[in-house]
Amino acid sequence: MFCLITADPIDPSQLARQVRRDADGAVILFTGVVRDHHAGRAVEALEYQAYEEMAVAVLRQICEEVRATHDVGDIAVAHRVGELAIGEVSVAIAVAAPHRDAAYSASREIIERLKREVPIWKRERYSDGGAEWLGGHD
Amino acid sequence: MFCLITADPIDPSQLARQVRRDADGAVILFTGVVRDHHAGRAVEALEYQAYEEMAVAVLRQICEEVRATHDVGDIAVAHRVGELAIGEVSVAIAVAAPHRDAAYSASREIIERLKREVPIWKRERYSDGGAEWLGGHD
Amino acid sequence: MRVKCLFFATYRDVAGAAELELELPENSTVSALVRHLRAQFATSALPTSPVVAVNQVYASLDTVLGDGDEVAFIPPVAGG
Amino acid sequence: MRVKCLFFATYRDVAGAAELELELPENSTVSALVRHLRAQFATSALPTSPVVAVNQVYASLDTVLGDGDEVAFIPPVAGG
Repeated sequence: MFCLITADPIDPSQLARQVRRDADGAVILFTGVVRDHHAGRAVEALEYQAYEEMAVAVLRQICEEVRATHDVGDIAVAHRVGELAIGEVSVAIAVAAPHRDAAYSASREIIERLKREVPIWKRERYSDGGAEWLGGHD
Repeated sequence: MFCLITADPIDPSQLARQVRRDADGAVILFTGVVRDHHAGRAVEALEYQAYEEMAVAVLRQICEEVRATHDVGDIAVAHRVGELAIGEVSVAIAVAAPHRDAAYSASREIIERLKREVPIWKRERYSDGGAEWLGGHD
Repeated sequence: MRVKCLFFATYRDVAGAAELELELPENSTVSALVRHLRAQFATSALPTSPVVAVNQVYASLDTVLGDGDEVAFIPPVAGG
Repeated sequence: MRVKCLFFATYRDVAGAAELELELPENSTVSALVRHLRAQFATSALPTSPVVAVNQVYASLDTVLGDGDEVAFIPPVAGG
């Protein structure tokens, strides 16, 4: 298991490679990317802030609980902090499993819980000049 | 849209990169990998055979139907043919979308339909010496 | 008229070939072709109602074939 | 006793700092700390019942604090 909060660019394919074992038949890689719009406003860049030590601890707990309830192998999660441009990877989640069913549902559960529970915040900078901390998960 | 049947090794991360547009916030990459067991038997290698022209046509139709019914951006699918060793990628499906919900469900629908509809066959070679064409999707 | 038959996976083992060109009476159906092949191979390993594709599109057994058609015999698929 | 307060996102703007060390009476609860901070910042932008973590674990407002505790004020999270 691998949980990382990092100011450096994330390489999602490396996470996908590192989780696979010979017993696994499926790997699901979720990549969250900065997109150019939100709620109808043109977005220019994002800033992520994290309570790093706690974010890693909560992520680890989520991954452990998901492994205890799904037939999956290894899991790797990385979340970026700092300033991100459009198209940059904000989060990557790789889950390997013997069968795809468990891999899909584990992947989904991790990203949903991450958005609700992990102490990370996002500030959007808009093309019209404004900037705003987002008030909750979407 | 990109649908490929190939005898060459597949690079899943390239598919994931090529589908992303600036309007996308999520990319789901499904990778199917040759695993070392099936139904309790130790597997040594796999052979995939395809009716290539038709497989590409059916894949394209599946992707087009999925794009018509899900709010997704670009889709890329590659399926390997020939002899594959344990750990090699048999299939990769990359789906990009503005939001993760549509990306997950589109990804899932493509792999389920691929397994039911696309004319591709799999022969397992076992460590105990036997070999068998598999009789249907799992 | 001539049709081209394609065999895959287990059916290829039965046919002993990946491809076979056949001369058939005009307006033969897929069913007639299947009967012809089962007799020629002298085997029941090719079912009486196999899944087939005509010119790369899944087709029913009562499809009427034309000269130059490509008929593929499709055992249960297992991609992924 | 001394506690360390951590502020993130909108709360950091309110506090004007990422971190603040505070002297509190022994056995103060998180609630008492919140009242103290709201008075100190003279603002209602820090809610009366914010989500907090004590020593990196989500904790309730009636949690009794000890010397050296780290109390983080957690506005609605928005990772992903």
